[in-house]
This record gives sequence, C-alpha cells and structure tokens, in this order.
Amino acid sequence: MTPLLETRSLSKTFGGLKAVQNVDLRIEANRIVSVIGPNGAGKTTFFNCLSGIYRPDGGSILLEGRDITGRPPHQVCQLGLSRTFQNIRLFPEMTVLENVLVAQFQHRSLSPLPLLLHSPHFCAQEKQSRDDALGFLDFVGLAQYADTLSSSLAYGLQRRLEIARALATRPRLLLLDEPAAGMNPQETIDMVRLISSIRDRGLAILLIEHDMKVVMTISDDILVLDHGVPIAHGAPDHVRKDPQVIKAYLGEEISN
Amino acid sequence: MRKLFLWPGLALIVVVGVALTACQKSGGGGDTIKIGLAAVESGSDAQIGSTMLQGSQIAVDEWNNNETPLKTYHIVTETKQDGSQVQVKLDEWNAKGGVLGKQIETISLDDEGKPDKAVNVAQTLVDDGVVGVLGHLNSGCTIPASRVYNQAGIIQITPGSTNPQYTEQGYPYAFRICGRDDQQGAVAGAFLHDQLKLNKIAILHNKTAYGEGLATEVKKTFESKGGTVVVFDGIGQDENDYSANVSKIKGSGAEAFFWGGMYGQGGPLCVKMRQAGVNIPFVSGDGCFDQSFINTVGASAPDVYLSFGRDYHKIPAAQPFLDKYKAKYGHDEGAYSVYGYDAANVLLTAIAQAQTTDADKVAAVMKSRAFDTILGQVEFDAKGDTKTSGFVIWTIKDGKLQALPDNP
Amino acid sequence: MLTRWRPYLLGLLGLATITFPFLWLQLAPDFAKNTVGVTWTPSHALNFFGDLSTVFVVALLIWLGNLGNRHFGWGRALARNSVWQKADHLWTDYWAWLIVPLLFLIIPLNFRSIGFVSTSTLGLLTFAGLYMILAVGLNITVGMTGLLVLGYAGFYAFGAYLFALTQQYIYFPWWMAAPLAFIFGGGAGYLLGLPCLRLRGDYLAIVTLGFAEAFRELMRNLDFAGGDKGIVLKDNSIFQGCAGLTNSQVCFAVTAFALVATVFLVQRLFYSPVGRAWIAIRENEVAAAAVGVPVVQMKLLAFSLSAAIAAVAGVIYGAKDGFVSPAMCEFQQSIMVLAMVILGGLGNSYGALFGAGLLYLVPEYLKVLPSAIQNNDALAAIVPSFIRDSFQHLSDYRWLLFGAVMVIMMLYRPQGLLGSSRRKTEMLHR
Amino acid sequence: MTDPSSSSTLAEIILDGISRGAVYALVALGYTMVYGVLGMINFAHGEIFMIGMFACVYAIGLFSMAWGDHVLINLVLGVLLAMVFSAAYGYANERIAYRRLRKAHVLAPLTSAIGISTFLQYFIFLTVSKEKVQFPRYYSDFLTTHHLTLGSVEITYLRLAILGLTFLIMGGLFYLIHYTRLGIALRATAQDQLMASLVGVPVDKIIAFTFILGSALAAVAGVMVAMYTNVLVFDAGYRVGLKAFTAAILGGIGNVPGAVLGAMILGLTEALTTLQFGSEWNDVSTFAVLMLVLLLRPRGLLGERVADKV
Repeated sequence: MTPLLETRSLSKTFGGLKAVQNVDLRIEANRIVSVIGPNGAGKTTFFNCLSGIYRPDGGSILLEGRDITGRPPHQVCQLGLSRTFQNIRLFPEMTVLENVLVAQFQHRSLSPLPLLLHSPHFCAQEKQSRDDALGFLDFVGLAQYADTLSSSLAYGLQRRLEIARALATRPRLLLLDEPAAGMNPQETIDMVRLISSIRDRGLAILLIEHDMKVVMTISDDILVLDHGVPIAHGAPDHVRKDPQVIKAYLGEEISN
Repeated sequence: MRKLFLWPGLALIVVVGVALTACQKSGGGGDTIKIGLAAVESGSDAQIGSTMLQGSQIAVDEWNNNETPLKTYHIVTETKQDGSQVQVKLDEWNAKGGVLGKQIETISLDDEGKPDKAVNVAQTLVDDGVVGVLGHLNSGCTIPASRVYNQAGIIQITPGSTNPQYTEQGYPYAFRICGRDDQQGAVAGAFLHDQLKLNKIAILHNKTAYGEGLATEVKKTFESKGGTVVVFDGIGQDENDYSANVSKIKGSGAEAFFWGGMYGQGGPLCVKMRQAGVNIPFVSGDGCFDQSFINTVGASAPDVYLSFGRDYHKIPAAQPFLDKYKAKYGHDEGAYSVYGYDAANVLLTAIAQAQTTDADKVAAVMKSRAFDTILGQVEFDAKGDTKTSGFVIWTIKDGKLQALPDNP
Repeated sequence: MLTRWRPYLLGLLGLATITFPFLWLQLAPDFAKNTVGVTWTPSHALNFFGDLSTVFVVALLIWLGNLGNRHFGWGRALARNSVWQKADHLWTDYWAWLIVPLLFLIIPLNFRSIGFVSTSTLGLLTFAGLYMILAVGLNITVGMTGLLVLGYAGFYAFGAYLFALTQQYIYFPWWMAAPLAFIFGGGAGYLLGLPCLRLRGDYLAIVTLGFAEAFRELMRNLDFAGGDKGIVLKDNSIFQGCAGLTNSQVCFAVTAFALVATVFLVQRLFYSPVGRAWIAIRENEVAAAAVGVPVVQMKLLAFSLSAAIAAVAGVIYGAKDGFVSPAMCEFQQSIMVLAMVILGGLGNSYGALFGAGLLYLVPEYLKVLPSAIQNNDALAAIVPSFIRDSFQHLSDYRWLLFGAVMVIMMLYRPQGLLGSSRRKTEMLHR
Repeated sequence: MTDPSSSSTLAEIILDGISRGAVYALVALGYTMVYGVLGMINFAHGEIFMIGMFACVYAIGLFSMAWGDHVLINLVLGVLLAMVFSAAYGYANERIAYRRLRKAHVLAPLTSAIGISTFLQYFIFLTVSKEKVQFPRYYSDFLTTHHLTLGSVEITYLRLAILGLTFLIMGGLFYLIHYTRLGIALRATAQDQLMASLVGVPVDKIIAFTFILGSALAAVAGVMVAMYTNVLVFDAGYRVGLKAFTAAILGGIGNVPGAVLGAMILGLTEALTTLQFGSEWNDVSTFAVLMLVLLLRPRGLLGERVADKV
C-alpha cells in the first residue's frame, strides 16, 4: 500500500546553509507524526518544502504516490495537503466566517454564467459553503465568532481559526506548525484534544511542536531533525531514549 | 465631521449641478449674436492661446462700439429692394454698432490644449447657440472639434492651427486665416535649398501633429528640389538632453538643420548645437516665433532663420490695433493676436454682408470675396484655406526678430 | 497648551521657510548677460493664497466641525442613524446598488424631452460615466486584489486604438465593438500580466506605468496609428441611428449601460468565491496560496478583467468623440483614475463611483460656475465677484489639490470616503 | 562627408550615452538608497531633484542681486543652498507623507508619494513657471565651453564633472553603507526596524538621515542636469525620475553599484537607439529593455534574491 505522504532524500539549501538534508519520511493515513528538533533544525523549512512554498533542491515528495515536488502551494493544497503557519497568517480584514469560506475555493464551481446570474445552483452552492464553513467553525469551537473580524480574535482562537481554515480545504494530510505555541496549559490540553479529534475524522497529521508533553502524548511517530539532518525516527518511546536525540537537545557533555 | 459635512456637501454638489444645467439654458437672451472663442488658456501654452483670443476680443469690442479702424476698407455690395446693387461702406449700415443690429456677445472657453476637452468645449459652444467660432489654437484640438461645429452648422475660423488635415477633411464651414504647414514647409524648404543653396539637411521634430507635420513638409519640399535629408528624427516633448541627437547630426555632415517644434525645446537645442561646434544654419517654423526663443539663443545669434507670416509691425494698419491691445491688456500682443483679430473681423464682415447668421450663406460670402485685414488681402479657396500663404523668413537681428530684407 | 501646539507651529514655520522663495520671489533673468536675478513679488504669493482661499475656508470648517464633534458631540446623534454609518451594509444589499449608477446616469435622459440636458452636459456626464467605469475597473486590481497599477490609462487607450484602427478597415456594428474590445483588452491585460504578476507589488506598478508610456510612444511613432494627432474616424456615427437619438445621446446611454454592466459584473464577482480569493490575496498572499487559491490565476483574472473594462471604456470614448490620440494614456490620466479610487474607497465599487463623480464633475462645475453665475441675474446679485473668480481659478489648482488629497487621504482616511472602516486598520497597521 | 555611423560619431554617441547614463545614475542613487533602507519607492524623489534645480537658480539670483556676478562663489553657494533646500524638502516629505505610513500596507506610502510628487510638480508649475526656465549660462559656460580632447572626441568639463561625481557618490555611498558605523545602523534599519531600535539604533533619525542625504544628492544632480541641459521645468523630475527609477530596477534596486550600472545601460541604449533608429524610439526601447530584464532576472542585474520570510 502506498503511504499517504512519502519524502525521498528531500534537501533544501539556502546559499551555503543546508537547511534540510536527505529527509526520508513516510506517513500512513490516520496517523499523527511529529517533527521535532532544536531551534533552527529546519523543521519549518521542511514544511515549506512540503507545502510548495519552497522548491526543494533535491529529492522528491510523493502524496498518495503522486509526485508533487516543486508544485506551487495552491496545487499542493488542492491535492490534499493543507497547513497552518507558525506566525499566524489570517486574512485580517475578513470575518472569521469569510476566512473559512476562502479555503473552499477549490471545491466550488466557478462557471461564469451561473456565477453572474446567481443561478439556483450557484446560490445553493454558496449556502452549502456557508453551512460547511459554520460546521468547521463549530468543530474548532468558533461558531459564535463567525461574524467577528478575524484580527480581533484572541491569540488562541486565531490558531484555531487557522486550523478550521486548513480543514475547510478538505485535506487528507494536515501540517500543523506549532499549534500550541504560546498557549497556557489548559489551552494546550484543548488543542491536543482538537488534534486528536481531527485525526478521528480520518486525517493524517504532521506536527511541529516544541512542547514535548504534547508531542509524546499524541504522536504515533516522531522524526527528529538536527541541523537539517534526520537523526532519529520512530515511536515516541524509541526516540526518547535515542542518545543522539539527547545529545542534540542537551548538548555534548551531558549525554556523555 | 465627515458625518456632519458629507451629506450637506453632497447635496450642495447636486444642487449646484442641477442649477447649472438649468440656468445655462435660461442665461442667454435672443437679443445678441454669440461668437465662440476657444483656445488653450491653461497649462504651458496658455500665454499664446489667451493672447490670440484677446486679439479676437478687441475686434469684437470694436464692432460693438462701431469703431472698427478697418471699416473704411469694408466695402460691401448691398442689394436694394428694386434689385439694383449699390456699393456701401460698412459704417453706413452698421452705425449702431454690433452686427445685424445686435450686439455681439463672446463666450470664451478653455480647451486646455486637450482634444477631449476641445470636443466638449465645442459641444458647449454649440449648445450655447453661437453662430461662429474663432479657435482653436492647437491643431490637435481644432481637428476633432471641427467635426462638432460642422455637424451643427457653425462657421469655424482658426487663427492658429496650421495642420493641413483640418481643411482637408472637406468640411464646408472650416476656415483658417493663418497659413498651412505645407505652405510653411514649402517656404522653409525652398529657403534652405534655393537661398541658402544647401543640399544636405538634418531635421528633428517634437513628434506632435504640428512639429512632425511641418518637418515632413520641409522634407518633402527639400527632397523634391533635389536635396537630401540625412537625419529625420523625433524627440519627446519632455526630453531635454539632445546631445546624442546633436552628435548624430554632427556626424551626418548636414549643412543645415531644421527644427519642427516649439521654442521651449528649439532654443536649448540651438544652444546645444552651437556649444558642440555645429555652426550650421538653424531653421525653424512659427513654433519658435517667440521672444523666449531669442532670450535663449541670444540676441545676436547668427544663422537662425524662422518662417512666419508677414511682419505686421511694419504695416500701418496694424498700429491702432497694437496700441489698443497694449492699452487694454497691459502687455504686448502674442504671436497670434493679430490673427485672432483678423479672424474675428473676417467672420463679422461676412455675417454683415450676408445679412444673416445662416452658415451656408456666410460661408458662401467668405468664399466669394477678398477681405481686407491687417495682414493684407485675404481670399479663401474652396477648402477654406487662404489663397496666399504669406509666409516669409525671419531672422534675429539686434535682439529682435526681423523679416529678411529680400522677402517682401 | 503651547507645548501641544509647538510641533505644529514649528512645522508650519519650517514649511513657510522652505516655500518662501518660490512663493514670494520671482526669477528675473537677464538675457543680455545670461545671468539671473530675483524680484520681490508679494502680489504673486497673495494671489496664490487668495485663489486657494475657498479651500482654506472649507478645510477650516471641516477642522472646526471635527473639533466640535470630538468635544461637544455635534452630529453624533445624526451620525448614529445616518445612512453613512450603514453604508457598508446598505451597499452589500443585493439590488440597492443597481439603483445608484442608474439614478446618476438615467435621470438626465428623462429630462431630454423638455430640453433640460444640453449636449455638452450630456458630454460631461458621459465622461463622468467613463471615468466611473475606469474607476470601478481599476478598483478590481488596486482595491480588491491589492495590485498597484500605475498605467491603467494604457489599457483605456489600447481599447480606443483597437477600435479606431479596426474601424479604418472593417465596419463593426456598434453592439459588437464593445464586446470585442472586452475580449481583446482582456487578452492584452493577460499577456502583460503573465510576466509582470510574478513581480513584487511596487515593481508591478512601475512596469504597468512603463507599459502605458511605451504604448503612448509607440502610437506616436507608428504612421498607421496616426502619430501624435491620433486617428480621426471617418465616420463616428456608428452609435447613431438608434431610435432617432443623436450620437451623444446614444453614447450616453451606452455609457450608462456599460457602467451598470460593469458594476454588476464586478459586484457579482466580488460576492463570490472569486471575490473572496481576491481579498485573500490582498490580505495575505502566502496564506491564500496555502488554502488552495491559485494566486497567479486569480491575479491574472483581476488584471485582465480590469484591462478589459478599461478597453471597453476606450471604445466608447472613441465612438463618442470620433477620434483617439496618444494623449489618452498620459500618466496624469492614470493618476486621476487612481485618485478617484483612493478618494472614493479602495475595494468598494460604490466608493469608486463616488470618487469618480466627485473628482471629474466638481472641477468641471467649478469651471462653468462663474459664467453660470454671471448669466443668472439672481445668482449674480448674491454672489460676490471675488468668490466667483476664486471658483474659476480653483480648477487651475486642481492637480495641486489632487496631490494633496492623495496624501491627506492616505494619512487620515486610507479607506477612502466610502470605503469600509475596516480598511483603515489594515492600511495603517500591518 | 562623414558617414553617420563612422567611428568618431560612434565614439561621440557612446560618450553621450554615458553622460546621459550618469545623469540617470545621480538620480537613481537616491531611489536605490531610500529603497535599500525603507523598502519603499520614493516616487517623489524626482520632484526633490527638480526642487534642487530651481532652488539653485533662485539662490544664484539672490546672490547676484546681493553682491554681483561672481561665478565661483555664487555657484558654489548656490549648490550648497540648493542642497539645504532639497534636504529640507526631503525631510518634510518624509515627516509629512511617509513617517505615519511606515507600518502600513505597501500601497499606502506609494500612493502618498505619488500625491506628494503631483503636489510639488504643480506647486512649482503654479508659483514659479509654467514654461521652461533657462539656467543662467553665465554660470555654466566655463564648464560647457572648455573641454578635454581625447583622440577625435571632445569631453566638456561639465560631462567630466558629472561622470566624476557619479562615481564619487557611488563610491561614497558604498563606503558609507558597508564600512562605517552609520552604515551598520542603516543596514540594521533596513533589515528590521523594530529590532534595530531595540539595540539602540535611532531608527527615526536614521531614516530622516537617509532622506536628507538622498535629497541633498538629488540637489547636486539637479544642478548638474540643469547646467547640462540648460533647462529647468516643473516636470523635469518626473521624466528623469521615471528613467532613473527604471535604471535602479534594472541594476537591482537597493544595490548602489547596480543603480549606476543600470543607468549606464539605459543611457547607452538610448544613445544607440538614437543613432540607429532615431530618437523617437528611445522610450520604447527603454521600456523594452526593462521588461526584458524583469522577465529574465526579476531582481535586476545585481540584485540579490531575498527569500520571503514564511
């Protein structure tokens, strides 16, 4: 069976800096895989390569067996890979609802005539979009804020909105870039719950997270990057005991 | 504040707009004859445009006050009731002032030198019920506006647009009192070939309808006489760096240079050529006929020749007009003031003789006889151009432009 | 109190100092010696301020009103219930917006039978309509998609030339000319946008400006395009012969129809996934791409759509005046349309309509105002002559004022007069 | 009898192209400097350049009224005063139109800049002159009539001065940005204004300094160009500014040597177009070159690729 996502010796270089080197990763459907590593390990670069924002220098990315290497971001998204951003990128002037509506773009027919005439089909589609969007907002717990400007949401809610927006693209694989960053313990627990319930909807999740507690509780698999190089890969317990990981996190002396 | 002032402001605009459209109609009475004056009166050509219209205005004032100095020249033929024809002097039947027994009212509008504005100005004048129009200045404005006047059946006389296309359109009511670019180009081209006895010239123009048109005519004449044009280039109107052009001219071995354009570029271009050691004759057209041109090239610049109409300073009939102009406006006349004055006199004389403002009859009168003007006798051909062009070559002498002595 | 005002006073003093020579002194060149002197000409400066006095008075009133509003709550009750506040919601209402352009453009037609509207007024209104079409079209790129286009008049001229050049050889029935221009204008926009839209926003601005300038120069140089004097159509009556109306009346009606169609098209797109995608691109391009919006395609759509709209406006212009010339795509034209969009409201089609009406019609009205006052006995008696003259001069100052308006709007009301108030937060804090 | 494309003509045309390029370069440096520090197009830079031209002539006029026509004294003082004036305009421009918009959407300062540009153009149009004003040639004759002879080509002192000045300013700016403390502050401001202010860089002052320096240089350029073309006109800045901006983009905006390179290419393109096709094609060829470069190298010839921070 082909995995949902597979990277083969993926590499990306900036000038002389090798940000990501030879990363091999397989993600099966319905699993949560985390990418961890110290600051500057190339995690976000890895994400940017996957989601098409950067064009990798070497290696290939396969989504459900299809090569998506170097495809532009919107195509990657349309093929079923969606993401959130470490520094939140919402559409600030749009309402919460509109933010989610935008994400349904690829699933909406744009035939000009119905669009201009507002044919019954088009109106039904718009209503469907709205209902779906409200459904996603309800799922992440933002239904009551539907008409609020997204820029006026609280920080934690903005993260949730980003997730709802990513979900609205109907991905099979969701990339979450530090979803729990800057949250208090309660919010973190809520976020973990949310991530689990996303998995329960049948999505695979690739996660970057600094909070080890989060990572260890929900991950099925963990990939550890250090200076762009994958140094460990496996189940949480396995990774936790890996000497190279300890060295990467804690430095040379202690691991000795 | 926006809240407070926006709606009253909007309301004001709407009310004013409506009021304007309403009262423009009701403004005029039926007891005057209206003449439209249209030319560029704002922007960089404002001076030349407004002085032209001021010339026309003086003529109209004279008619209104019945003090036309030219009236003794105006001998018209009047048909009496019994069918016999007698020659009458103008002042005999126009003693009350004005024309056709009515005072003349002028409506002066600014076309900003832009074709689209000119068309709207033309439409406004037509709406206001003018019987004749004196204008516009720029050929680019005159040509599109002429369609409006002719479709509405209004006589148009341009005092200053020299582009041939204006009268070549075949409109029955389009006249011009100045010369045409091809006449001017022929004079300049002949001067270069026959009088300066040169065989190779370089031509530069400013890419406008006027500049390029004139330059093309000079080229045609010069080549038809057997000369060669070694450089024929255009430069943008906002270009100020001519060094590459001058180098090209220098390298081309041209024996004279013709500039088709205005004085704003012509002056510096001449200076640049002299600085680069290109001391060949500099020839240009009426676009450079301005005091600022002399100011730029210097009061004693040698080998500078301009083609322009006759020197009206030497014509005695012009003197009263020039004095009156200075007295009324406080400054000297512009290059086209005299033409504006003449155009107005021609139009009003024709109306007076036709005894009607009907355009067909006035146009018929205009094409049937010769008019005495400051610049001499004017006769119109079938197209509406003057039969004699009157272009002569001028040069700079003692800080002033003077017609060459061997020209009449 | 003084400390609060000191920076303003110092600023004013500084401004007065640096503008002093240009205002109060005049150059007096000595042509004989090729040197230069200066003369002290206070009358010159006083005229300058005198002509602008109306503007100063209006500005003072606005400022006082603002002060009063802030300190004493003037107009607050008024504002709370005014249409102004609800503008955003009102306009989004499905059918309400159709009425606005209709009202503006159709009313004069109804009065035709009683001779209310003269041909020249009709001409002015047609122009206002054309500028409105242009403003609505430009608003798609600048306001909705966030792409600054500085050479918009290039497309306007493109349409006009397309029309004029084809008219020289092939006769088009009038109802075919505009749709064809729409298609070809859109195609031209597409071809230009293809390479340009990969560029950063400010580069795009300059490249489009370059396009307009290059197009103008090209048209001036090509002999078959008539050079600088442009093309005078042999027959400008292609719009004529409909129901016994004159060319101006048909052009006006066609403009009105095109305007309504344009607003219809743009608003329908705006309230559809496409419009949401445009706004998303404006708000955050990376995020838009990441949620599956094909950024380049959507930008191209916006760009070519607005080019197509401009081309249609160009055709109507060509048919109305019966000639086209390179002067159509001067930089000032583009700037004027941009100023209309900015004044009216970025991203709001009604704002663009409003801005276009304001910036085109007010200077025109001001220009005829003095003679209208003079012709009207009642008005002539009431209005003092110096105010009458100041109106006339104000239209000379309009470019100065346009420039000032663009700066002031950006500083104090970046969302435009009718723009949504949300836009302000976005423009000022990013 | 010489052929239009003979070698001496070609040499002269190339020299014309280089001088024209140097004129563009002087202005382009101002654009590129502001862009380098603020990341915004100072569209009004061309107008500051134009103000510099006029200020110099006003100053010369004033001095010649005050103590007569002393070429060197009046000219040097005139240039200095023009620099002061332009700097003041540049500062006022930044203070009024840009400072509040620093954090705004990229459209806002650009629009504001276009507004200022239009305003200044028409301010001069309405208050100084609607028509072209000529530079008092008494003060430029000694530069334009004397020349060096190199083979068959004559180079006037003015052209030498413009060329020299261009490279001097380019070198000076390059040194300033890369080898001085101020340059470090400039670069820090360019990278991240907030961070720079946190480590003690007075960001407001640095930006104001950028504008003042750029504007003063524009004034020098303005005087040079006024002497070179003999013409001062209210829209001189727009034309030269557009070309200079094109040059800056061509060379890679934000890059000091790039601006000069781009300007030289542009100047030569125009001069050679004049020779080969006639000067009416200058503008068309300029923008064709711009489009071509942007198609092939969107960052310009010497511009670096800057990755978008995600």
